[in-house]
Amino acid sequence: MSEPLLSVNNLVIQFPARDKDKITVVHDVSFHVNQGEVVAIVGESGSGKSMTSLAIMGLLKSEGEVASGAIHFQGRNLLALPKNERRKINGKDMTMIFQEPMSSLNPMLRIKTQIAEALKIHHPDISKKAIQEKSIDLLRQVEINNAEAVANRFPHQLSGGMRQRVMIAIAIANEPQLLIADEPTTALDVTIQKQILSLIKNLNRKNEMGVVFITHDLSVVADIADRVLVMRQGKIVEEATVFELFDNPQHPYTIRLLKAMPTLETDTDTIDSLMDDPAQLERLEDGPFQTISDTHFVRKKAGADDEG
Amino acid sequence: MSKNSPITKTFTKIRNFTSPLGLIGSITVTIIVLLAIFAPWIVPHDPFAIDATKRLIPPFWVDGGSTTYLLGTDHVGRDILSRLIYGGRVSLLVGLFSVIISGVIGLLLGLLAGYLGGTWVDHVLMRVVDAILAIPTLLLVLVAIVVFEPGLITLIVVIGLTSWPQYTRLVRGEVLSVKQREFVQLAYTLGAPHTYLIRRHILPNVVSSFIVVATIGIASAILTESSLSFLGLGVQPPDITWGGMLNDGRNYIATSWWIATFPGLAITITVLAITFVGDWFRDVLDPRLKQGGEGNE
Amino acid sequence: MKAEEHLLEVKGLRKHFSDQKDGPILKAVDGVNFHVERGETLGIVGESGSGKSTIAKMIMQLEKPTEGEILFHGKNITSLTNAAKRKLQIIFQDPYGSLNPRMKAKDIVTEPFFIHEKMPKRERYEQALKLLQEVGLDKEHLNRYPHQFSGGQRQRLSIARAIALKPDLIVCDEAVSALDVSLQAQILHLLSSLQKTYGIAYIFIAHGLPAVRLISDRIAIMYKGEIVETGTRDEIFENPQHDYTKSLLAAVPPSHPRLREDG
Amino acid sequence: MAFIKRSFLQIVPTLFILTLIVFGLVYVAGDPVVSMLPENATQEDRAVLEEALGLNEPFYVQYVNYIKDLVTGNFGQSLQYQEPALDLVMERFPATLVLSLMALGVAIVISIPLGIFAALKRNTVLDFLISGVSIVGKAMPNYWIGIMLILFFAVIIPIFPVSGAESPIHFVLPAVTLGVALAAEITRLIRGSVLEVIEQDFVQTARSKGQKETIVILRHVFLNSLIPAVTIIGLQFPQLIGGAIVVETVFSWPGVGRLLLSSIETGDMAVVQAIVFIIALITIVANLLTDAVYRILDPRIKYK
Repeated sequence: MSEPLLSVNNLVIQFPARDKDKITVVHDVSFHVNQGEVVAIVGESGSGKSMTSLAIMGLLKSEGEVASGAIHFQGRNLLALPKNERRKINGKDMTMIFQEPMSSLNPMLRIKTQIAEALKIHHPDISKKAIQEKSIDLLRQVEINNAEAVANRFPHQLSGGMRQRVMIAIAIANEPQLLIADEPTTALDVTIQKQILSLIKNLNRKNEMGVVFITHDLSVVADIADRVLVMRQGKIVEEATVFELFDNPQHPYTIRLLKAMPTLETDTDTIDSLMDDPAQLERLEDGPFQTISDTHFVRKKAGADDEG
Repeated sequence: MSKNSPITKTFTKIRNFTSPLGLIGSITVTIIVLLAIFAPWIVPHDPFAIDATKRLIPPFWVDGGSTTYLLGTDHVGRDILSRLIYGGRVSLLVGLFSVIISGVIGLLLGLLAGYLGGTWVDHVLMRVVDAILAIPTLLLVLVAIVVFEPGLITLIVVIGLTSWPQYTRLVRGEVLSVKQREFVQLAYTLGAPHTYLIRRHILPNVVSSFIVVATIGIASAILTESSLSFLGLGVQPPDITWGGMLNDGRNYIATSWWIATFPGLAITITVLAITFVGDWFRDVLDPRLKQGGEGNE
Repeated sequence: MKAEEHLLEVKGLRKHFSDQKDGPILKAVDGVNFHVERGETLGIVGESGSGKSTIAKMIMQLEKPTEGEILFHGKNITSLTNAAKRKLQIIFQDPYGSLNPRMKAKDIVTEPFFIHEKMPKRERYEQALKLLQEVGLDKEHLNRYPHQFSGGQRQRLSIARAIALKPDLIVCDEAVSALDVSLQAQILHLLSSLQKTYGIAYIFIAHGLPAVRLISDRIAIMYKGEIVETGTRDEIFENPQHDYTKSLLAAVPPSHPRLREDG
Repeated sequence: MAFIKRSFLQIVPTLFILTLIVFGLVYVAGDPVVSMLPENATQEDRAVLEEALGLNEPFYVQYVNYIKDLVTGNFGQSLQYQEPALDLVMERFPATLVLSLMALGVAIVISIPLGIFAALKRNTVLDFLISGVSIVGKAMPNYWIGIMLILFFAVIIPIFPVSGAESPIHFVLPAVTLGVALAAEITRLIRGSVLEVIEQDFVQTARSKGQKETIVILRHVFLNSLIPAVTIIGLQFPQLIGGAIVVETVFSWPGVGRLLLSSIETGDMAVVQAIVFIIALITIVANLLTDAVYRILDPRIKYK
């Protein structure tokens, strides 16, 4: 098998705390993404999924730091690259879109300026005319009809769904190999969510673009992912293909998430059974990984007191 | 010692509530207040005593200085240290009492304007606030001094009556935002009377930022007072003020730098210390920093 | 049918906003009729800007309707006495914003009692404890401030306060939308068990169909200020009539990868 | 157009209240007649003069007359100089305005880079140093700063003149003196707003595009953090002019400050009124300008 597009090995991310001990928010996380593959990272708030994605992009905010581990992208160790080498990868080979389309565009600049910025950084010699044509073309690619008009607007003049499309247009400006999408549809209405998801799916297929899709919503996972990582309290507790995960979930936490997933099929009388003892979950101990199949791994309580 | 012993707990509480600057600030303020209160018993020399033979003696560490007059003497031979200690009295009195006046007015009008936000009462009040804020505080005080004789009481009343608009503006803004919060709306849907809403929900959520700003307001009032005294329009001699001492010293700056330097330092230190205390209040009064953080599910 | 037969009835409700005097008019709610019966749950579903929250505010008299009337127990809500108002409660989306950060849990949940009358300390304590236990909290939580609770616990606190006066109707305005999915399920469960115990009716306002489906007996679909379709749960989910309802249903992501549209 | 209309609607009532305050103070201040008449004047002389000046009219009539005069630019006659008050003030006002604007310039030039720098180096020694200096800068009385600057730069190392306004070098010490407090304020503000903006998603977006950090800061962070700074500059402008009055006395600056003080001492109310009114007017204009700059900077307002 060829080398994966992205591989993350034993990643540990820490934050300094008020006391001298550092808080570890991501524990020993390893996974990979192949070319053209959609890998979803699922977890609830505070599970470390966003931290992981920011670490891959090299965008951890000032205090957070990668304490150990390695991130390889296209065969290069990102953590070992000097800053300006690292920067050349961002926006060109790997890009990111965020949860809040309201705040992820600069409110003071026109849409066209923000798209042009993405183009100019990696093609400093590009002509004005080329930028203009390419920008319009990108907006059309993300299915914006009146592209010329939208290009001249400011972000606050667009709806949430439109802004997220613009974000995607910026992200794909230089035809990246990897797109990291951090809850890109959480802030959107369902009908808009559907459009954005299908847009990402199309781009994934058309451009063979790898996608890391971060979400708390398993039904979105069911819609878009090839493989799934379930994260809880900074650890990956289960890794599987999307079918394996939905057909044969192993970790109690995964099972619980699946059960709690609000869907159109859930038997409405089962609302009572959704109520399990929250304390029970607190007691779950995560053991070492067990292999269920070639593509399915789960951390399960094996012995008594493995993890700290 | 066990982790839960009351002493440890108290100690942790103090530690959590104390920033180094807050501690320095409150200690300094305490010292200044004590010095001002006990000034007649503390001062090494009579601060009013003029002695032509002891003119312009420099501080003790400078050539010609003596340890009798630690910070030297002024142009008529009065002991600078003693005068500094006395000068604090005026500054603190003016600072404290003028803020009590302006704070009470500002808080009440702010509550009124905010609670009646959008009505004509609010509009009229805010236009008045705008108009007063369009005139520099110092200028307003200066003009008012023309009307009333300069003096301690005048200064307190005039500074108090001219500096309330900033509190009104602040409190109004806070009230407007708290009023939008859902817990106020909830109490409203329960038919809570206005007095209840203000007393129980609005005031407690407004008062902490008000206290912070009012504390720092004491510092601004002290600065205004000292400017007026410096211009000769504040508390009149023979009463001692830091601003007045500075005014005495400015003509001797080329030869006797200490006369103007020490009162300025005294003002700066006092204002700084009060500012630190105000900033510290900001942290102490935030309920989110009280008793531990997030709970668990 | 007599008017009293409905617990709550909304007739021809309109709310129009405009920024300036001659500015464009935003029709947030534009001619809405519905009713709620005792002990039932009416789900109101709509996307952002559909006007669903404005309806909640008008029911609670936090906004004045431009037109139309709201009857509670057959009486216009504007004429309700304080005692009657107590039977109508609301739970908001953001549990943090709806709890006074400077009040302790015990004071928050018993606030509905002491707004109008004094309550002995001891009785208040007992009432508070009873309410907290009812929503799955405990004695240790009595003296905590809102920031010391987690998101799910805060929403429990809001629920405890809402049920304090044994209301007939609680408006749940996106009450679970801000919570993680597993917490959503817990809160939904709590709401439905309280309904069974006390026969409370709910108006459950949400933007997501799945959550509404779990708890509602009847569902109204809102779009641009109007109710485009009302029906029992099964009618809406099994046999949707309006195009917008259909597109909402189609937009719900699949519950299993097998059900993907593109296979 | 709507903007102009709205501003107008705000200014008119503000001006109205302003005239009430100024006139009210003068009214309370009492009788200018006493100081206008010779000491041996009789009761009749007094009445005649009061009649001539309209001082025996009720408050509101006097007020209306006052407003009429104001509208025609008549602030009355200075007792001290026997000249129209407005002329006296306008003669000296430019110097005060220049001093204030210079101080504003000094403050902006110093504070913006320092504020950004402190935010970027948050919690380092440099940050503490900058933040510390700015806190102290706000705590020092400006006239004391002036005296200390004179001590250091005119007495100990004589490189700057201590008084007058003849050449650009005369501007240095007064402008710095007056600018320090504002610089301290803006530094703190810029630091805070940069820290806030830098946490926002669009900054991360810029970085995820692969943009150079310096450009991220200048183009995305700085521009957005300027907006609150502009507001505070507008709000602080009256305090700046107020400070100028004191600083002028320290440096014998030929502005409106000394005129004001001498008028206060001699009870020359016409001049005092004219000064207050002009300064308030300037403040209102400054606030309007701030509002306009704000609009130019922030497209969210412009395109509403």
